[in-house]
Amino acid sequence: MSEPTLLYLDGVTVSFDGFKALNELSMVLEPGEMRAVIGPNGAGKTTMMDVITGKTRPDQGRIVFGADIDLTKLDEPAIARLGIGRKFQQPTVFETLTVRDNLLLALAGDRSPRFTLWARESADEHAQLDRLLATIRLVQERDRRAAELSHGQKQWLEIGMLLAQDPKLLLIDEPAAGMTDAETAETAELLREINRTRSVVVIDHDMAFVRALGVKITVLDEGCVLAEGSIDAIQDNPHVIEVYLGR
Amino acid sequence: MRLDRANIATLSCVLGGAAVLAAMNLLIPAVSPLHVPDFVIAIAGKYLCYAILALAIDLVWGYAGILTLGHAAFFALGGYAMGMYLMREIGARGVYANPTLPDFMVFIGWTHLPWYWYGFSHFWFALAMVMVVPGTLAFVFGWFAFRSRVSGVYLSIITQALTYALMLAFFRNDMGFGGNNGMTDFKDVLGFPLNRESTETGLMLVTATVLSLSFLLARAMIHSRFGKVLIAVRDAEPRTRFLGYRPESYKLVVWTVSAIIAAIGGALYVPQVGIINPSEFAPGNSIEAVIWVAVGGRGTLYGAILGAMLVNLGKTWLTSALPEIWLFAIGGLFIVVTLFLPRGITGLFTTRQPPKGSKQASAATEASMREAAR
Amino acid sequence: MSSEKLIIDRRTLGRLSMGLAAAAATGIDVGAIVPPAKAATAIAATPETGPIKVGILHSLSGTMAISEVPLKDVMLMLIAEQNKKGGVMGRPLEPVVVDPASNWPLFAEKAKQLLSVDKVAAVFGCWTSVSRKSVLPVFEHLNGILLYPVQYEGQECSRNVFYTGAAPNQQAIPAVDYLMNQVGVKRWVLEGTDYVYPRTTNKILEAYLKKKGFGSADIMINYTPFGYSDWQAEVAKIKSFGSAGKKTAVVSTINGDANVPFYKELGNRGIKATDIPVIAFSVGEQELAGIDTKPLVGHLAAWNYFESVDTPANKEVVAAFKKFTNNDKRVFNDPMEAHYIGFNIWVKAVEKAATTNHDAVIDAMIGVAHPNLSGDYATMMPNHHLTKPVLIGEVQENGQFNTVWQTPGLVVAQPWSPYLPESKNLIGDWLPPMSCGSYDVVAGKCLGNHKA
Amino acid sequence: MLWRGVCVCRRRLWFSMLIAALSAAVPTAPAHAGGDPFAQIAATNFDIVAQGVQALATSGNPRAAAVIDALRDGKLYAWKWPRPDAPLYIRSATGFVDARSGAPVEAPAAINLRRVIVNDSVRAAIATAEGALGLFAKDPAARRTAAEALYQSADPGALSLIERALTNEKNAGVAQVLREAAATALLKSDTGSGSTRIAAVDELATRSDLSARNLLASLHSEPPPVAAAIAGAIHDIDRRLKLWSLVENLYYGVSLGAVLLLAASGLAITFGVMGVINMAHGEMIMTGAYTTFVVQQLVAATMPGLNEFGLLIAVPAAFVVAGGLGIVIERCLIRFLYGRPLETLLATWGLSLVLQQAVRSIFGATNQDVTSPAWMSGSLDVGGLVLTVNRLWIILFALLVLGGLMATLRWGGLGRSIRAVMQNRRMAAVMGIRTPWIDALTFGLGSGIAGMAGVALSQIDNVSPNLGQNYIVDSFIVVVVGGVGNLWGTLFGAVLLGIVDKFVEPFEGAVLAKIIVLVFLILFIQRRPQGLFPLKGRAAEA
Repeated sequence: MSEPTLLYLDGVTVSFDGFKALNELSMVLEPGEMRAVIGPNGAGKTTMMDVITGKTRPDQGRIVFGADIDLTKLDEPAIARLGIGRKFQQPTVFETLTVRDNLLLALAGDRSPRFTLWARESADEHAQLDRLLATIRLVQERDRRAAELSHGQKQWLEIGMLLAQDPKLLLIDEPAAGMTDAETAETAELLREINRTRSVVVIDHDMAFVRALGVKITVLDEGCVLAEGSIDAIQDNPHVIEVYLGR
Repeated sequence: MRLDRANIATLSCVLGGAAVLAAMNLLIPAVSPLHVPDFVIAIAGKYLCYAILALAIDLVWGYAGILTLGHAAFFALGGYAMGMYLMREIGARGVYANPTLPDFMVFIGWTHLPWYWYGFSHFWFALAMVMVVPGTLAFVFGWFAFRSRVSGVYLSIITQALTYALMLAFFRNDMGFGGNNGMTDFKDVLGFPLNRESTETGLMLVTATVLSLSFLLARAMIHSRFGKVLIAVRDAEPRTRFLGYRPESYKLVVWTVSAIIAAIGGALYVPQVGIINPSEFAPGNSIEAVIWVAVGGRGTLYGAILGAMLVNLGKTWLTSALPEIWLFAIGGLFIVVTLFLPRGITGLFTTRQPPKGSKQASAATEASMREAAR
Repeated sequence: MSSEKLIIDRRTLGRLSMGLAAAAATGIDVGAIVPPAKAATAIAATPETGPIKVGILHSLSGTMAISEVPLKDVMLMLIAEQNKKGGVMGRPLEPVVVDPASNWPLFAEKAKQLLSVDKVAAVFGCWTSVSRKSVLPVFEHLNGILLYPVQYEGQECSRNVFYTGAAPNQQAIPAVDYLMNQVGVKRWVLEGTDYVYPRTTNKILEAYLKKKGFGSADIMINYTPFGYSDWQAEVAKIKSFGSAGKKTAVVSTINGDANVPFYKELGNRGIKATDIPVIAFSVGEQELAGIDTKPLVGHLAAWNYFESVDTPANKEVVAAFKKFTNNDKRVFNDPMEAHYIGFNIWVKAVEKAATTNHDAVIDAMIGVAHPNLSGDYATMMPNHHLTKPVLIGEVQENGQFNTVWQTPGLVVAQPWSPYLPESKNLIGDWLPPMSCGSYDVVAGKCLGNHKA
Repeated sequence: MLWRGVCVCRRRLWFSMLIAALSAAVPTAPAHAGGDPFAQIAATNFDIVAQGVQALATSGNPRAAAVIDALRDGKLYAWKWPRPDAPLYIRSATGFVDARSGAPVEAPAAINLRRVIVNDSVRAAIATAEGALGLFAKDPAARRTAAEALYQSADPGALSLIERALTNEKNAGVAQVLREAAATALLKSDTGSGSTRIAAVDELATRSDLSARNLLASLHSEPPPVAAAIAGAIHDIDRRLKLWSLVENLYYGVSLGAVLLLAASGLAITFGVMGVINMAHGEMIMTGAYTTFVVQQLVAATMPGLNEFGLLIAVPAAFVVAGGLGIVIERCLIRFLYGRPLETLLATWGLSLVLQQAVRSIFGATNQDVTSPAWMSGSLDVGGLVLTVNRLWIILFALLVLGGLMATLRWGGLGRSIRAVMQNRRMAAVMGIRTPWIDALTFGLGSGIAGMAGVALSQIDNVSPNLGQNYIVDSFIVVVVGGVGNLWGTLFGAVLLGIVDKFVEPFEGAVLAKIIVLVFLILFIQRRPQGLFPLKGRAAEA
């Protein structure tokens, strides 16, 4: 292919006590692409996230990021510093820190204790923070503790933190989970906005949401790719209907 | 480092209180009812040392979520380093009048000083060792532990094992640290006779100052961006990893700093109580110190100081007032505090959120425990 | 955040100042009237009128409570009885009990409190060497009086301490003599807990045995940790050492807690006293009370007193103690007798000095005598140790000892062992002109430790 | 040590026979104090007293039995100051009788009397005599023990007696022991030709235990051939003993492991399964030990017949008491602290202080005397291996407890609910399980197990308020090494630590051994943060 793929999973296998969570999973993600990954519970969606972000080491297989970086050799912080951001299913933010501090810690920059011990907030950082707060619609809440935010607001804060990291690739796990329809729509909008500048992988159950995204879909089942294609192609795919939509 | 009100308040209490006690001891004639006897000065100094230990523990437990059950080990190591200096300072005034060998070495029939005692005749060297030895131990221990992501109860247990092992080691007479009897019968420090009232008062004031400085240092750390990351680690360690931070290195820094603070506390403790021996390593001591912090209020540095003061005050009073049953009282206190004052005494008066860290971390451990039940 | 911090802090300020105020407050109310700090020796001056306070400094909790609680009880009894007799010099005695909780720095703190706050006339206390070492500087600085009732390793002789327990030559040496001459032991196991008392005692014994012509091959020295409970391997080692065809004995300086498992292991391995006798220096009626003694019958202990000694005085005191604690199971042991003697000698000294002033009493103590419960007289010698008979007892099924041998006369204590090179020239004598705790008779000068 | 008991009851009956037997057997002891055995017994030197005992026994004097009984029971009194006629009195219930005549005398002044004291050598002399008489008992076991006693005492004097016993001994086992006894007696005497002595040496070589080695090693100044035989025999014995010592270390390790396992298995439930950092666990063990003490007292007081089995009764009792206490604790304390394990640690630490002090206030600070029943005392000799019976029982008991625990968790109805609750609290609740009640029961179960451990530990350790403190650290270490929440792990962890400890000990000494074990633990956890048997899967990584 002409331009290099952004992410390339090559025959990745992960097993827990004999149970194969991922089974020879292979997948290609182009730069700038947004991809929705769906599949029944235990299909290996979250495990896939784990292996990409270095939380879980695959038993076999390679995960190539960009031209030639093998992610399976790196640990989470290293991978994160390469520009891969991850959002958890349950919004995980730093509850006792203020919204602003949450974003501050996420801002790209030196992560070493040596730096942070003496770090002062630069004007540039200040500007970035204001921009982010605006993007995720939390300007009012800037000095409240994250713990006091609503569920949806936490989701956005976490997304905001991802943006602050300025990653090349975002992995987002069930962003619409537990959101009102309005929030869901807004979130889809937000994601498309993000996708203009970055590649995104979204995991979700909610077909309405996935449809709203209107992007290429990968269906996982029992740890490997069952089908891939547009939403309509998927919905007509007999296997998919059988294992997933059928239920 | 800006001097916000928390600092001013705490500092004025510690330093002011100490100064007042000192003045009431030295300036007011003994006949006056306002006179503070030396006994009170001595125990005040002792409590201030405990407060330093508590502060060190709160730094790692309150802000990095590391529950250490072995911090007394660093305290005791600092104490031993100071004790070695004080032993050498005795010189030929020991009962055997041996110019170089401390009494206990003559006593177990050693003929010359072991190499690791060299240099301790110099105060500056001893002072350096007070920080270097525990610091190094903490660094090495922490480097292994945090890098391999030992956390939660596992970490607590191995810190306990660490101090327990050190206790057994120091009990051995062959170690050359006085075995079970440890070191005692010190004469003077930097030429000041230890049993002179002015020296006792001086040491108490020095301790108060050191406590204040450590407090400022700790505040500075947790108010820097470093401190924010630390709290982030406490609240949601995996998240910090996915943000590109290495929690292990953050924990390692704060752990080592905390160990050194504790060690300095121990070094000040020894000349004031006049003895250092292996029972200072006993796991029970570390747990008790953690409880001071819990009583005072975890995650607020002044709470640790307050807790250490009050619990020990209570202990001193109870062991004389109700010698037969004081354990009921002190044990009951620990239960009551953890049950009804989860945020300690200071928690009663602050409007702050409780440190969520404990909840989440523990929720995680619990989850894994639950899973473990399979 | 700052706005809310402001609230916290003003309040916290309150809390903290309260805490320290409390500290100051106790300071004030315990402060009472203290003479100016300058007059160092006067600090502990005890009032000449009103009740005479007597400090009792024994651990009531923690690991040492097992041994020390009975000593507290016996002191309370002695004081109560003395008060029945009208106290001392017509002044009632008032016990001041504190709990140093088996925590050595706390011992020092409590000693300070007893002397400088409660102004006690004398302190009866301590068991372990380390607790004594911890309070020693306090007593010397505040010029108090400590009566220390437990057999110990010697190598110490303070002006402010009266050692009513045995020095090594009042326990260990005669015990070894007995085994050597009466039992004909040819091979020795010196088994001890790894701390100073066993270490020193064993060094003294080793030197003594070598002097008596035993080779190193016939002496095995071994140490175990405190509270050691798994004796399988150690006992096996002793058994095989004992199978070299020469009569073998174990000289045990094992510390309290570890003894029960040790004897249980011996019993279960069928090592009977007739095979390898064990002679213990720290096992008394108190320890035996915690064991099933059947397997131990015939094993030995060396003390200066046994509850079983057949004298009217003893029967009386033991009975009184059981009555006082209204518990027939309670036993009486050597350190308790030491307190009994020490207390009576102190009372006599106070009456002799006609004051409770420490200096006067310290001088008056020397030369005072009181009958031992095991017969004969205990006299306080100028080296602040007592003259004692040494008894060797065999364990009986009822947990008592049967005296099988006794030194013909009284033994005078040698706090500085003549068998150790570093102390062979030292003696202690607190009578003028010497007035020195460690006097080098060869160099003819006083090393360090002399009258303040 | 059983045989001591046996003899106590037989003494009186058989004493007359003893005299008959011995008079033929033992050459009269060297005369002393005019050959008057009474005077010898009145002497102050134990060796002379011992001779006196023997002489008296062999003198055929009708008073011998009474006098020797009195001596043994400490009823025999002599004149305090030397007197030519060396009078001896026996204190009877009513007063004093003259030892020689048995005629009552008016009580002499107590000041002039001293009790004649028995020491080991005198006791040995009596033992020999008793051994001799046991040889003619009906019961082979008694004859065997008697023969053993003679073998141990190795008294040349008894030789001819043993030979007579051998001639009419039918029981092969007893005969073997008698031959060995004869061999020792022969070797100790200076009679017997070289060949017979060599035969005796070989006899002992076949026995090949420490006592045999002991005796052979004690023989000096033998003719060269005999000396050579002895050297060879000793060498053989030593080689066998070395071989055994390895096995022995293994056994020590295992039995230490069993103790650790017992101490830890209760914690494996409260800490391992429930995640409660229970610092009062040690006090649960202590509770069990004290329950044992109380039960034994009660049994002794109410039904002395069952004394031997008081311990068995104590096992369920301890389980109930400690378990009940555990349930109370869970209801009143722990349940408010779920999800805050670190706070739990602090509260339970406070609790442990309270419990210790409570016991101290109730029972006193001193140790309590928990007796070991006969069936748990003594030791078995398996080849060169000495297995102490109580350790064997403890190993067995530990395995039973663990087995029972696993069975309960796997198959029991309670176990099923426990696993359900621990794996998915909400779901379990939906399924109608009363989760709070299950929590209480689980904690109770763990505490009860700790209580049973206390019963076993009371057999090898002090029953004191500090009992628990000595085990708490080790218990946590075992559970953690094994892998939290995994009972097999607990088993392996315990045995592993036990064996490591016991194999290091001979080289490094007990203290260093413990330190090394702890250092090993610290490194181990860093290599395997999840313990020996880590739990894989998402859960473990959460």
